[in-house]
Amino acid sequence: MTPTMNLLTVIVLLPLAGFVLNGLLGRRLGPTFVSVVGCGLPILAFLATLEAFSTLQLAGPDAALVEHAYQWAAVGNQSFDVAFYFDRLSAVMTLIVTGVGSLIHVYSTGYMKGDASYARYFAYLNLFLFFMLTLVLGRSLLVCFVGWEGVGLASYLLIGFWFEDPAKAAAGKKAFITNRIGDAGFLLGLFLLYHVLGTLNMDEINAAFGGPVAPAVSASLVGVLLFIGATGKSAQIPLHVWLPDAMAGPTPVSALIHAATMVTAGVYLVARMHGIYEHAPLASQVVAVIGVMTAFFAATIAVVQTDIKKVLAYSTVSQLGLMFVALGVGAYGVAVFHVYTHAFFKACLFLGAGSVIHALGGEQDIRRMGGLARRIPVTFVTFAIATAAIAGIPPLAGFFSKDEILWFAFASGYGGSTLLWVVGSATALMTSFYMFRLLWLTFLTPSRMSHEVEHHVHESPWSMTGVLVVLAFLSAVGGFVHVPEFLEPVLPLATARESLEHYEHTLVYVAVAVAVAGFLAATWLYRGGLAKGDALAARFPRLHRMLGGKYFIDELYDAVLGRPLHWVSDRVFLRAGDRFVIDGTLHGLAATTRRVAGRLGRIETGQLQWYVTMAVLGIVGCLAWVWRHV
Amino acid sequence: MSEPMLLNLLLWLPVGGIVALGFVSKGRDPLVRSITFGCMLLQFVIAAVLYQRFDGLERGLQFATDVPWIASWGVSYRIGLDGLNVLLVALTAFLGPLVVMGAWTAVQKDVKLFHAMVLFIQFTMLGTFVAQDLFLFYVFWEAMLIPMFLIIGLWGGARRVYATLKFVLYTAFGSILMLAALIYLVLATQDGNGLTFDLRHLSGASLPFTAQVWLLAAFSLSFAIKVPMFPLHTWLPDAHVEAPTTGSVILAGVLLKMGTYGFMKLGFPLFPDAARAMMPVIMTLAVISIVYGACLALVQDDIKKIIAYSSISHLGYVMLGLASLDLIGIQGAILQMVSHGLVAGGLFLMVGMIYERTHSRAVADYGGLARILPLFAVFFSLLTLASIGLPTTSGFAGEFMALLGAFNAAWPAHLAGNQVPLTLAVIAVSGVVLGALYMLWLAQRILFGEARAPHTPLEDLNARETTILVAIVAAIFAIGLFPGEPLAKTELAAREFQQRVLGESVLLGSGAR
Amino acid sequence: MNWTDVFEAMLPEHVLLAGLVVLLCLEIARGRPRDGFALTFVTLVVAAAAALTLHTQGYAGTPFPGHFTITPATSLAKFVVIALTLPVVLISRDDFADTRFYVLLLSSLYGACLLVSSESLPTMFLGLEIMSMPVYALVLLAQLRAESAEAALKYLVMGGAATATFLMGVALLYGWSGQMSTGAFGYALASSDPLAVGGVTLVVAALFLKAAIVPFHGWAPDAYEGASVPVTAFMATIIKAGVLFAALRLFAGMPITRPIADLLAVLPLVSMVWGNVAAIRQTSFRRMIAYSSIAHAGYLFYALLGAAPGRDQAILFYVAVYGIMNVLALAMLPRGTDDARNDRLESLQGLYHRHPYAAIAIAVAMLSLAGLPPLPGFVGKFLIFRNVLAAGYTTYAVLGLVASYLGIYFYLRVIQYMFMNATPADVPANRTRRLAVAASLLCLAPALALAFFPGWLLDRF
Amino acid sequence: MADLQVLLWLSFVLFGIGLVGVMVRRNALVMLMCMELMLNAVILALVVFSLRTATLSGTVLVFLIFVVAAAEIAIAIPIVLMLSRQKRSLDVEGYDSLKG
Amino acid sequence: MSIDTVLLYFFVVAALAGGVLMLVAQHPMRVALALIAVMLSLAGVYAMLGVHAVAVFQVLIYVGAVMVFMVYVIMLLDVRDPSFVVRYGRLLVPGVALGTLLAAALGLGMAQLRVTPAAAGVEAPSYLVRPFSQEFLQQYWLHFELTSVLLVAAVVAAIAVIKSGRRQDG
Repeated sequence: MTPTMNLLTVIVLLPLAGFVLNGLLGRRLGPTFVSVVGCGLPILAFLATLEAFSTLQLAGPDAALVEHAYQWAAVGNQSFDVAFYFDRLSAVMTLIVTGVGSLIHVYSTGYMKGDASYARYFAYLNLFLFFMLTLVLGRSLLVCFVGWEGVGLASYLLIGFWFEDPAKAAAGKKAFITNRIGDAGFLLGLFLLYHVLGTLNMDEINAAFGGPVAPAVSASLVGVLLFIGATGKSAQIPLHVWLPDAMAGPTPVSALIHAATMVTAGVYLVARMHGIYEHAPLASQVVAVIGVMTAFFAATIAVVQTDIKKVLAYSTVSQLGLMFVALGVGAYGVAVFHVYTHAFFKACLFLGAGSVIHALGGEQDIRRMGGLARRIPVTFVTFAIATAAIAGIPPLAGFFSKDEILWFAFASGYGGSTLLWVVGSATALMTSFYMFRLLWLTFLTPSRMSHEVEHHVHESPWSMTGVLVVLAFLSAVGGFVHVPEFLEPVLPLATARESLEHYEHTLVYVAVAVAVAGFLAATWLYRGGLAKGDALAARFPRLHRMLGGKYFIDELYDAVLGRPLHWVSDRVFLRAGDRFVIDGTLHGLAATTRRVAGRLGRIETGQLQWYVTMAVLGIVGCLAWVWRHV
Repeated sequence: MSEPMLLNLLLWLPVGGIVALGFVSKGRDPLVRSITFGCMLLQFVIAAVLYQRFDGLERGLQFATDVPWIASWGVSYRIGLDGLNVLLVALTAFLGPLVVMGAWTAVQKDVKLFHAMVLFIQFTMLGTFVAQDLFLFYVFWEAMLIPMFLIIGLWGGARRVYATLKFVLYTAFGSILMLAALIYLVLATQDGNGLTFDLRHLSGASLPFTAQVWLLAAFSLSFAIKVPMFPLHTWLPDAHVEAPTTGSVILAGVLLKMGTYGFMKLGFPLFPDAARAMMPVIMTLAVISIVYGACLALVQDDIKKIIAYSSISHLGYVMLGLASLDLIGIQGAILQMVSHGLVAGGLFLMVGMIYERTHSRAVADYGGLARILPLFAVFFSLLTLASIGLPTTSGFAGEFMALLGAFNAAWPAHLAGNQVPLTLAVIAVSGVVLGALYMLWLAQRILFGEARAPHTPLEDLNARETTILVAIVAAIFAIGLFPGEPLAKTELAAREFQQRVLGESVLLGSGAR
Repeated sequence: MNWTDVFEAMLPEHVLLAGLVVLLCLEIARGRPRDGFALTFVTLVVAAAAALTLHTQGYAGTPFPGHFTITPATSLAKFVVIALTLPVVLISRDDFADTRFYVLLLSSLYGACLLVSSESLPTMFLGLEIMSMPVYALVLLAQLRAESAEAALKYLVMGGAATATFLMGVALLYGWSGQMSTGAFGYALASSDPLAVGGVTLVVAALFLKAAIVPFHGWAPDAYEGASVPVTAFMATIIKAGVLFAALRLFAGMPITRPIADLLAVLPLVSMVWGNVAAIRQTSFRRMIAYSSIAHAGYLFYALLGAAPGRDQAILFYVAVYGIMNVLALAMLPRGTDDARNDRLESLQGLYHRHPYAAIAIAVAMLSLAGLPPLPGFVGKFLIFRNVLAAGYTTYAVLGLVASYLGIYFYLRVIQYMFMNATPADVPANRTRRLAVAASLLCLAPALALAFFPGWLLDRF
Repeated sequence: MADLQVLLWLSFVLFGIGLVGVMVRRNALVMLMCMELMLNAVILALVVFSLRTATLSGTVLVFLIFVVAAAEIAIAIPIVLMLSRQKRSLDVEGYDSLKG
Repeated sequence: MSIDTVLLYFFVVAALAGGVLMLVAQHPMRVALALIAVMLSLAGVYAMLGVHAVAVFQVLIYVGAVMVFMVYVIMLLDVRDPSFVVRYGRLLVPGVALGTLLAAALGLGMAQLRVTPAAAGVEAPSYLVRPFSQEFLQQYWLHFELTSVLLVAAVVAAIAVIKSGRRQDG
């Protein structure tokens, strides 16, 4: 481990400074100041990251930079430290975060131009970066958790950015709460680890599980607990419900937080904690299964969505599912690889979608789009490239990562299975299908736009298109940087079973074929417009309704959790418990006392002779008692 | 000035203030306010100095005074700071000036009496915390009822009389039994040289188990009412809702801590064996309070009620941390006390501010305040986040450590085959979700959505209010980011508490048998 | 026998007697009204001073061996009783024009003093009678309302019954022991001879009657309500004090065993509950005070359960504090022509906004009677229950405390009326009277002193 | 010498009768007289005991009782007269304007 | 059975009868006369027992002073008063029951003890007036004085009552 001159701390603090500046002064000093600060500091952070990265490279493959910022709290001999840890994994993540982050900041200057709360927007965005960096750079799970909750907060704020619309505010709340559920699991896992190991530093935890004497706790339990946290953050079943609603936020936010970075935190966490999962086959199994299920179901939903951003949202969910499949079968590097490629093309797609929405003045329904290819060419081209990339058309970035994931799902010696591969490929097929469907309906098919909308259509400013180009380029060539090998020293790859080695090439072809098939299907169905598609939908109405309704998971949750909770709180706790039983008893006692008081008052009749009688009664009583007990 | 004098000054300053107020002629309210504020401010300064000079590594009392008071029965005026009370004293002194500022324009009726009562209650609360003599403690503890009775009853809302009587009768019932237990305890621990109420002496004594159980039950009743713990909590919502802002702030900010402090300072250390035996009960009640309070907060339509119930839930964490008898848990509990004091106090102040403008506390009357009152919205959301225990706020530090402590205590029990503590801990952790649920829902309903208020235009927070809130928020984040500083002062005391209660029993956490 | 001895020893009594005689002479000479006030006040001050000096000198002696004894403790008790009369006299001035009132007051006080240091049953008997008889007259003296006479009769008949009972008890004791000294009572406590036990029981019952313990309390509410305010104050404090001190003389230091202990535990407990509960619904302030005094009589007799030295301490302290607070409350009441109206609790509504000082004073009194710290009433309560617990009556102590809890409500209700309720429209405007304020100061000063330095009084034992 | 036992019983019976009279007779004056009867019973008891214990103090107390009894009547009668003027009746049961 | 005993028991019975008569007689005057009868017979009893001092004063003070006063008062009150025609209050039954209970309680309490004159050994003091007065003025002169205070108080009280009664009328 090599010391550094607080570089990591600087990286983390730069965006925070941005937040503070924009938050306090932004409104007074105006948009230019805001843009400069808002974009400048993340870019600085990016450069700093590069600097740190180079240092790391010099330090050697499995080296790590560690920075101890300060001691948060100390109890007894145990101390909770705020320390930063920079190895190749965090390096990759940090680069993605700062890099893509900076790009999207730049993009936002164009997208959000003229918005009333421009400064607030950038403040939040910087805040998000700050927390995200804390998350990926934190050495101890505690720091990581701080970032973990922090990004949740930032996403809450950004989803509800346009809070006048109750639906948007509600979406933000939903996201936060759902994440919190995950966080509870995370916390438990954290407590358990701390209780058993007495430390929260991830490297030490990994080491402990790798060590000769296994810790006195079942890795699977810890693994599952942490994974619950991951499902929350990375929108896996059963906690996936928040991500689609999160699209309520401004599109760049969706790109940055809900596609490129935050949602991959779960993946990062599991990869980071690989030391545990390597020794927890059961937990890994769970991860894989959840992942593949999420991937598949999300894809099926995406097939019928008509809101451009919703489609992308579900595709994100499904891609994340694939990443978890990779994690589940021990191909941690590969998962990160997909995080990395996915960051590029999904960001590109979202920003492209943003550009489209921007061009159409807020229209998001692809059924009222079409024929945009000529009107906004740059957006179209970049969008097309990204689509191809996510669909897995070689030699674009998505192809490599996805292919590797499927390969490991099939062949990994650590839980790989044919079933995983089959479902995964099906997902890939659908992905390619709905993405090209999106492409057709948005850009190529004859226009279905209303007149004045069509009139306004215009290409976005360079600040946006430029970013699109860059991202498109990255998503085209990004695949050639082979991340898994690069990460090998810190993230060991599961070995494929020899018996299956020879399938490797076949699978590649299959993968390509799948991608192409999806493309062809989409073309056949949608190049003429909506008609065929609708006809097909009409053929299977119930299936269509089911998919359109996202399997009615939200409704289910509301019926199973939401309403009962309110009912119990209101009827049982409030009315029955507080008001009836507890206060009822007290009021009853009070009333009784008053009644008794009345009785006693009536005994005081005012009759002198009655008083005497009472007294005599007393005397007789006393005498009798005394003489009986003497 | 000698250091014990400093503490005495801190304690008696409010009384001086009251006397001073006595000489203010009728109708000179500004003067009254400034005198009170001056007192509080000075007190805060003194408290700050004391806090700075307090040495966390030194055993026993600091700045202690010990003067015989009623010699014939070993009662003496015995005060001092130790790790357990130093933070609470600081908190009380910190909230003092803010409370007065908060009531600057709100209170227009019987201003003099009002401020006298505020000073009086400040006096009693500080006294309760610094008292190191059981009799003295009880006197302060009980005397606190009088000013609170008047504050709620005179300047409160529509059902104020009901609320204040409920509060006083609830509390008094607890303390009556405590009085009996207290006398019994003192008589039972009487040794050769007569009676004594010295806490050090008392907590050194050891009683037969059954006696301990009875006594602890009596003490606990009184403390649990004050905390309040389920099912003795129903006075709190009424008191909070009907009380004037000041009352609510004092209630939530400091008064409730007296209950938890009581457990920490008296209840458990005096009767360790019984305490260990009763731990499961207390833990269970604590967890019930957490969930119950949260659920009830979920279905309220009065902002103050929501915060009131949230207090029940948050103090559940404190009790959980204490009951865990794990060092981290205890420390967390102490931290959570302070944190809750700041957060709930701040929230009530904010409710007061908005109420002063619109005279409505109904959630339904508000919406989109983030648009109408941006500054208000900022502070309100900050406090909301602190209240749901978001990292970097004090709320997180407290909750995290308290829960960690509970878990530390629960896991060995689980391994030993006793699943109850673990279940409780897990429920408590998931209570975090509920916390977020009701607070965010509240924020969503009043801050977001389309702009709506009983009557517009409303002017945003003025300088005075902003100052108050800045102070509170600053404190919240200071503690959230650097909890190590205060914890260093309390650690020794916390450990002594733990050792005293655990006694010989090695099985950490599984205090139950 | 040594005359100077007699003179010194009974100095307070002599002063009172002298004052009384002078008053009478004045009355006979020329019945100028109001003469009485100043003279009485001086007399009381001198008498109190005399008692105090006797106490501080630690004077002890028996001018009449076997009948009358002085110890520092008795002198202190006398001082308390006499001092308590001072504020009563102050507030009485407006109601009573003639000297007779003062003569009766002084003679009654004289009786109380006799009780305090009586050592033989005849002395005690005479003391009781000298103390109560003038009060029968006092009750209807003011004639502010028609019911006074009725109240007086009730008080008188019950008092007569009490006397008879007491005498019958004395007779039995005498028949058992052949002597008339209070010691006989003490020994009788230990004996199980039917005569002795019967005698003790009857005497205790008589004391209960005089101190209004349930079920002997019938007269108290009516008498208190029917009498005028100062007389109520006098009855509630001095008479009760006298009876309790008499009880102390009788039980002097002897341990109390069952079955007598049962009487002293159960009936007082009952009257605590009864008094505190029945007071809740009262609308007349004095009647409420009567019920509260029934409850307080309960506490006082409870104290007898405790062991000897603490017993005296507790009772003396409690009597002092309780008396001070009662007088304080009654002194500050709004007074005016329409007594029945002023006596309503409603007439207190919004008092704080009319007479803040009066309201605060009454509030202090109420809280102290309720036994809330930091007011001295709490110390008194604490003392009593400490003794009861120390004597091993744990259950009774707890029950007693719970009973005292029941009382808190109606004391608080008074405060609520004064501070939290709005002034009713047609409330009679009445000026604050200087003498009343003086009286209240006379009460507040020692009250505060006792609140902060209870030791001052406690450590005198 | 006669058996004092009987006399003692007599005194108790008279005492009882006196009490009964106070409790049941409506006429205020009769009440007073019954109280006198009670005192007489006490006197009898005292005399008996003073014979039993062969001491004089009992009889001395008797004298004090005489005085007290006289005084009591001296105060009681005027009060009763006042009442009878107020209420136009000597009926004790009518004297209940104070109650509750 | 000596003549003394016969007389004694005669007086006892007379006293008892008088007591009962007090309860049943309707007109206060009759009651007064019955009371006088009781007192006189008690005086007789005392005389029989040789306690002459008491016997004498019983007659002088009680019958002579108190009862005369009482009779006088009764005579000047009007007789149409309901309490003259209706004897008993509504508490007749419980009252009687309690009275008997009390007497019984006292009697039974004493049941087992035999009250007898002082044993022969003790020289019984003579209850004649002279020795009695000596005892009184040597041992009890304090009380003698106190009675004067008592009487003064009583007189003043009586006057006060009467005066205030006037004030009320006029």
